[in-house]
Amino acid sequence: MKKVEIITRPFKLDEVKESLTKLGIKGMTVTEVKGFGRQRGHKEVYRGAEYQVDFMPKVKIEVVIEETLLPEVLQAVQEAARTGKVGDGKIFVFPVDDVIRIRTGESGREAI
Amino acid sequence: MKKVEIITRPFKLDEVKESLTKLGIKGMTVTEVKGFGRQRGHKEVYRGAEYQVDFMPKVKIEVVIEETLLPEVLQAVQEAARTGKVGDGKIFVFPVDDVIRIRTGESGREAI
Amino acid sequence: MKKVEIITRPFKLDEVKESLTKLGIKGMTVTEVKGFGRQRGHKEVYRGAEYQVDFMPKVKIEVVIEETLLPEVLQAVQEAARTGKVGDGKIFVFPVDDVIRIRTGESGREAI
Amino acid sequence: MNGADTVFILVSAALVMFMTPGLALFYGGMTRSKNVLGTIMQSFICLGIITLVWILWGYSLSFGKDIGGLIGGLNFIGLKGVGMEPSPDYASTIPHLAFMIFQGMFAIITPALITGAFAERMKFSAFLLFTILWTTIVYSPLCHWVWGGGWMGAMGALDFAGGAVVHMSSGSAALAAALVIGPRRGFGKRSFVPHNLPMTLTGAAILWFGWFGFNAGSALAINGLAANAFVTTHIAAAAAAVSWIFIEWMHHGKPTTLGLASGAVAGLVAITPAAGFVGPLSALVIGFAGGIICFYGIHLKSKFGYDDSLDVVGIHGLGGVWGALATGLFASKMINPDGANGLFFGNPSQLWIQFVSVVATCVFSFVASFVLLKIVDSIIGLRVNDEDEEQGLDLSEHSERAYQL
Amino acid sequence: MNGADTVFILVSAALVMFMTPGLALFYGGMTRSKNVLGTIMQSFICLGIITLVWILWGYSLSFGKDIGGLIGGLNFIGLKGVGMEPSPDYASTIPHLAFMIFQGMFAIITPALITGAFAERMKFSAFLLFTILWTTIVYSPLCHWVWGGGWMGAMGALDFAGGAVVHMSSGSAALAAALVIGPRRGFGKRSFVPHNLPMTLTGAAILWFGWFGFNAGSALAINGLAANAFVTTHIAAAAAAVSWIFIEWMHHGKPTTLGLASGAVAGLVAITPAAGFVGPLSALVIGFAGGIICFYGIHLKSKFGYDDSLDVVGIHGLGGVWGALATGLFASKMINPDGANGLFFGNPSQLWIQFVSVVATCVFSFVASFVLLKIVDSIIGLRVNDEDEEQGLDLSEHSERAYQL
Amino acid sequence: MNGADTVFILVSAALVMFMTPGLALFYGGMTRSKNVLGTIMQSFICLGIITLVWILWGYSLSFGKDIGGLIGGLNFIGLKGVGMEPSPDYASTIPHLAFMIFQGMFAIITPALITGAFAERMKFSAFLLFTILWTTIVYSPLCHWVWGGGWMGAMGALDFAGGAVVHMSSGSAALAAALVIGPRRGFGKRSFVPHNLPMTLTGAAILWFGWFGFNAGSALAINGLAANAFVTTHIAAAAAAVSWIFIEWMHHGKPTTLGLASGAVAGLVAITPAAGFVGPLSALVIGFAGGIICFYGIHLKSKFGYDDSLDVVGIHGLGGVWGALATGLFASKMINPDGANGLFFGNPSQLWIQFVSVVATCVFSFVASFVLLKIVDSIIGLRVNDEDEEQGLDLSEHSERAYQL
Ligand SMILES: Nc1ncnc2c1ncn2[C@@H]1O[C@H](COP(=O)(O)OP(=O)(O)O)[C@@H](O)[C@H]1O
Ligand SMILES: Nc1ncnc2c1ncn2[C@@H]1O[C@H](COP(=O)(O)OP(=O)(O)O)[C@@H](O)[C@H]1O
Ligand SMILES: Nc1ncnc2c1ncn2[C@@H]1O[C@H](COP(=O)(O)OP(=O)(O)O)[C@@H](O)[C@H]1O
Repeated sequence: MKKVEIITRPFKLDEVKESLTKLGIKGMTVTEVKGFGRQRGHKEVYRGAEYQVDFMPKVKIEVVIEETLLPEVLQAVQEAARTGKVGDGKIFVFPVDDVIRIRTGESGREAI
Repeated sequence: MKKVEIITRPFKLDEVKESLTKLGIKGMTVTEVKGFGRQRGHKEVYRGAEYQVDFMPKVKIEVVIEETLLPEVLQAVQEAARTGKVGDGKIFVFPVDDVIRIRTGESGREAI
Repeated sequence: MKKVEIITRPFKLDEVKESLTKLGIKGMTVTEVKGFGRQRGHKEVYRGAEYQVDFMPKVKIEVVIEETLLPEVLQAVQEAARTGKVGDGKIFVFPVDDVIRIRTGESGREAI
Repeated sequence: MNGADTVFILVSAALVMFMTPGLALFYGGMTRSKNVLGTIMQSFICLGIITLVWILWGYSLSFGKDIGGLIGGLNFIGLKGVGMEPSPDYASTIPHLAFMIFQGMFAIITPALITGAFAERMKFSAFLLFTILWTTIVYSPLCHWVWGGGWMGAMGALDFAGGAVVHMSSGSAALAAALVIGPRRGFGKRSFVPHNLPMTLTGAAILWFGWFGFNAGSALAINGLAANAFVTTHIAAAAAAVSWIFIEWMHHGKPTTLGLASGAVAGLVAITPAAGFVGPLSALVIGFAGGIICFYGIHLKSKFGYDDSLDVVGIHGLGGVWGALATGLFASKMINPDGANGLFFGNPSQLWIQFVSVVATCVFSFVASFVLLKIVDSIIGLRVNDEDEEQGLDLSEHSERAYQL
Repeated sequence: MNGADTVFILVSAALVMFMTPGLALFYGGMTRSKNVLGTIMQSFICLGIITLVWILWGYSLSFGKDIGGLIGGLNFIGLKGVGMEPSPDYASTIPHLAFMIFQGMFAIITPALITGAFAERMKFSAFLLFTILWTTIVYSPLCHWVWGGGWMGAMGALDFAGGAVVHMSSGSAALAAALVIGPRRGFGKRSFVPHNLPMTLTGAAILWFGWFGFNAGSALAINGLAANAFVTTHIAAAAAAVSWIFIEWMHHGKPTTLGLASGAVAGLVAITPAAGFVGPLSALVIGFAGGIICFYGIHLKSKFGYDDSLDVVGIHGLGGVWGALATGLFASKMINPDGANGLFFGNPSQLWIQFVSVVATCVFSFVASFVLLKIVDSIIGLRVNDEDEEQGLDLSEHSERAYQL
Repeated sequence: MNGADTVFILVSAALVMFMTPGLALFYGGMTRSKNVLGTIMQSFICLGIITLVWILWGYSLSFGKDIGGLIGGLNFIGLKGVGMEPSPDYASTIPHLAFMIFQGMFAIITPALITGAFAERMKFSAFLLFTILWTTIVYSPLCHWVWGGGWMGAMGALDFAGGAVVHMSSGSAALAAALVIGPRRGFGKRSFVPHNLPMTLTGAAILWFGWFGFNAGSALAINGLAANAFVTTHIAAAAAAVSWIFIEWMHHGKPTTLGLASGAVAGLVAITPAAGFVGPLSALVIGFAGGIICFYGIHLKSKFGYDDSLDVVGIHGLGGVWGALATGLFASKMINPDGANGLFFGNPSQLWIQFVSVVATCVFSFVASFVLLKIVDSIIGLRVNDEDEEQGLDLSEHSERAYQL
């Protein structure tokens, strides 16, 4: 099992979710995060004081999947999230040791 | 060392925290997240426009522990978080390479 | 590749960011979290009812790096984030299987 | 018709109107964020539904031709005969319509006050039904007793701006409601902390501002008495705000902003029946004591175990009782020759009269509210189900979320 | 000069002034959080820029010496001759300055109302230019036609407090704006949900509160008529709030707080032209129907596919039309001898007059606004670019973020 | 006693009362979210504590029998002799109590204005002590000098509604406070950005609304002058809001909503001393210049390195100075025969008088405040410790959190 962590633009959330759902993925977890990267930030001005803000609002989508699904998922997410402009974000893949569904106590694949 | 990541209902946070504390765990980190899963979401209506919202508020509790504690932790968390209804959430277990306590510079087990 | 996850005091965010930037790191992702640890919390009082709050506001900084950079990063982050008082936080290191840059589709090292 | 009096009452009516959304914010800020809209709704809808009740039958039951000192007749039903000319019976220098709408604003805010007791768990439909019934069966008679020519006014009970009619009545109903509906899920176990204190403070500010219309406007004409009521209102609010935060400073080590707001409201409640009968220094004492009494008053709920979520009993109930009795202590004919002297001005019998009015008001409102709630419960059920309560009223009762920041 | 009348108008002017920031909150709460400041800005700046337009030339164009029933002359330019003495022509019991500023508050809020139609996408610079032009070329003439001695008033059209001048004019301009500027990115695909409903409800409360000044103040003197207008205003708001939530309860299974607020505003709009011509029970009907009409009105945009973001057409446009026609139905000389009887009081011709005024107002405002928008678009462009829209107006147009909680 | 005058002053007093919570929101929105309650508290508690100070001794020191032109006597202590009858000396057409409470609202808001200078770091206890002392030792004498029969009024200095008494005094005290208490931790290094601009804008709206009571009410009777003051107030606010955003548009590329709000307040400050002495077009100039002067004024702090957190010096200090001098330029007996002509109306000596009043006020308030702050510092310490400052005043001083969304 793998955890795929997608960091991308907030307004792409729905499209990424759709594309994952189409692959039969039934669960994911989303966090609002702030990203620092190549994408330049913006200026803010308050009473004449200028502030450069480097952090951009991003969403992090975490989804744990069976390893076999990985290529498809990576493919689908990239298609859904890509705009081609700087700031599209990253996909990270992490190893997972185990998964448990709290409700039933199932673990491993069945729990995903 | 392992990282246990618990995604569950917000109002279960205190109980999970208690159950972990009882096992002697001294630290954890909590994030508010939105979860998409088998649990159905809800409808919202604004000026006659209906929106289906699939994301449910959840908390993510991250706790890094020694591997030996793992079975107990999994057991305790399930007991604390389970309601038996869809939406109870998941427990993910991840491998951890290293831990450092910033204050002291200790690393590995002692740093947990 | 490794993921370094730094949990520390919110007002240290800028310093940690600077120290990472100095090492040539071009991206990171930040989440506001609540931490439970050795650091004691605070009391809140509402209409005579006292509540003990154990969770402290923290930030989580996630940064995926090449393994070779690891020692430097750990060093730099500790220097930037340390105050020496309880509550400075932790650094966790996790294995990473893969990284993809959504914009270009690059993967592995080049994608970081 | 007197122009200045009419401006005064219309502006006062507008101010009192503004108090109801002020209350919505005051209460809304104290709930958890999943219930803020449900809570605001319960106050705000009173501006809608009670307005209709009031013009259709409530005003008539309150101020119609007296029937046995108990209730008004149906002669003003649908505002029949309530026009631009002054009424001969009430506020004879302003259009009857102005008097009617000023009184209507009181009828609106009173049931809204009760909502604090059952916040975060009551069905909206049950709330609506209860509120309509309550205004008809509890508020209108009480209002008639005191201001409409009924027995309580005839007995000589002093209630300048609604200590009995508004505050004791809602406080007693709140107690009944807290008992009948039962505590919130997790009461005593989980923590219920205010989700937005700046909202609560904004609400308190609007209440304070509007209360000038409430109390000074109750002079029903612009004159020295109105100025006096304005001043006593302000002083009592100030004194209670100060006494509340000092006493909590003593008890908990810190003064709080919620304490400040709560104290101010407690002082405003306490001075309400007295505002036009007592002088500024008496107001200082009434307010100061009001803050302390209500501070301890809100702890009753933990003693007795009922869940009066936003402390309506402790603040409006106890504050109202204290105000009514204080009027019996501090009232002075030097301030208001049409009033009476209180105990401290040589007339102990006034205190007794006030005491009778307190008991009558509280018992009547408590019992009637209790019965009404039981009836509504048996018809449509008072309470949302557990899952809906957990999810919060905003989503479960109104399909909305308050914030999407 | 009459003191009571003057207090009344100054206080009313203050109340109407307060409505514009109230509107800013009402609208601001409904946008997404990245556009709240931009939205508030567009209302709030009208207090700045339109005040200047008004005193420099707007007041003169509206109330200066009549030129052919179409526009006022330049005799009051820069407030020349507008002083502390009453004007012989308007509101002869109060200082001319008081009349001027009361009217100015109407001129301020009217273009602010339009902003709801193009919320979340219009350039601030283009907005400023459009608003200055609009006040000069649409508002001032219209105001003159109705209240400044122009043809519409002369024809006998009844508009007590601005059904045509304020609501139909802004509603029609809103439709033009929605069409010219086009829908927001993602309209019909992404969800646009209000980011802060307590803010919207606070705004609605301030609007309701301020509307007492708007409508009752339009009596321009304190008298029975003012009291009547006060009462009808309150009743219509209440009735529409109730009818809106009941109808949405039927359609969507739940009553909403946004529905409550929307209904209240719809009722206030509907009663505006009628407030001083109809009695309380007529107001009840006007308000009740107003809530229902506007509820369905806001669905037009999904039918016709224009993006009137915050429903200015549905609420101010349709509500204004209904109010104007309703005045032709329910007006009664028993309420206002200087007015006229409507259809239901035996005078069908009044309905025709009202109908003519509706058509004239809507066509004039729509066409003129359309042309002005096209002109402004060709000069500086109406719309921010895609990236700025995605980022939100707060950052892209004002370099600010609303919340850093 | 005149009814219309009395309504006017009571309503104005209510409006001025509402300004203090308005200020709390205006300031509160500009702080970081961990300090919003502490900031609101410091304004709001003035409604409590200064009310008590005012009725117990402040009013007497301000308006009691004159002692050498410097201070009022103790004859009104505890409001002795302040009753429902008009005072022969002040505002002789309204109840003395009404005059007293109207003035009291000014005494309340003035120390609240100062709190912007030391926001986010002052101990609540020290603040309380300082504020009580300041009202007694700075405000009351100053108020006496100008309005209570003291030397400044006798000299002929014009201050219609408190340019010296309220704004210069608080602005100078703010400078003293910023210097004595020192900058916030991280000043100049970390970014201090407003946590809730809609809150700040709401506060600004309430301030603007309330300022009508502040300035027009200062006519102390309802008449042409009150209407004039109302109008000049509105115009100056509008002009300054516009000039501020245009100048920042020039400098920073964008107009901001915080600029709009700041400009409006700057204009209101600038017109305060002049409102009843100048005409509408002069108000336009005063406001317009006021916006520009204060825009540059707030940059002084970065030049000189003091941390006047919310720009009290830049806005109230400088704005007040400009307003006082502008009164010496634009005052005209054609507007107010009881006033004087300014330089532009042929009387250069008035400008000199105004200049003297500016210097006297600023020096007195600065020096006295400085000394008081040093005394308070030595008794209980002005500042919270570093850890508490880092944690925020809400938790460390009040055991509360503002938001739990
Ligand atoms: N090394 C990294 N570790 C963690 N997060 C990263 C890293 N690099 C980029 N990110 C995240 O990805 C987001 C997008 O990266 P950015 O460099 O701006 O654009 P792009 O992905 O198109 O190259 C960043 O805002 C940040 O949240
Ligand atoms: N594959 C997954 N990856 C990441 N998070 C998941 C995954 N499946 C479920 N979750 C998280 O767990 C929560 C609960 O899952 P759900 O399917 O609704 O109920 P249950 O866990 O009872 O089967 C979801 O809201 C989501 O946050
Ligand atoms: N075992 C753990 N797992 C996850 N997070 C932890 C763990 N221990 C500590 N933390 C995080 O680190 C923060 C600081 O820890 P704490 O014990 O308070 O101080 P210190 O790191 O100085 O010993 C906590 O608030 C928590 O967020």
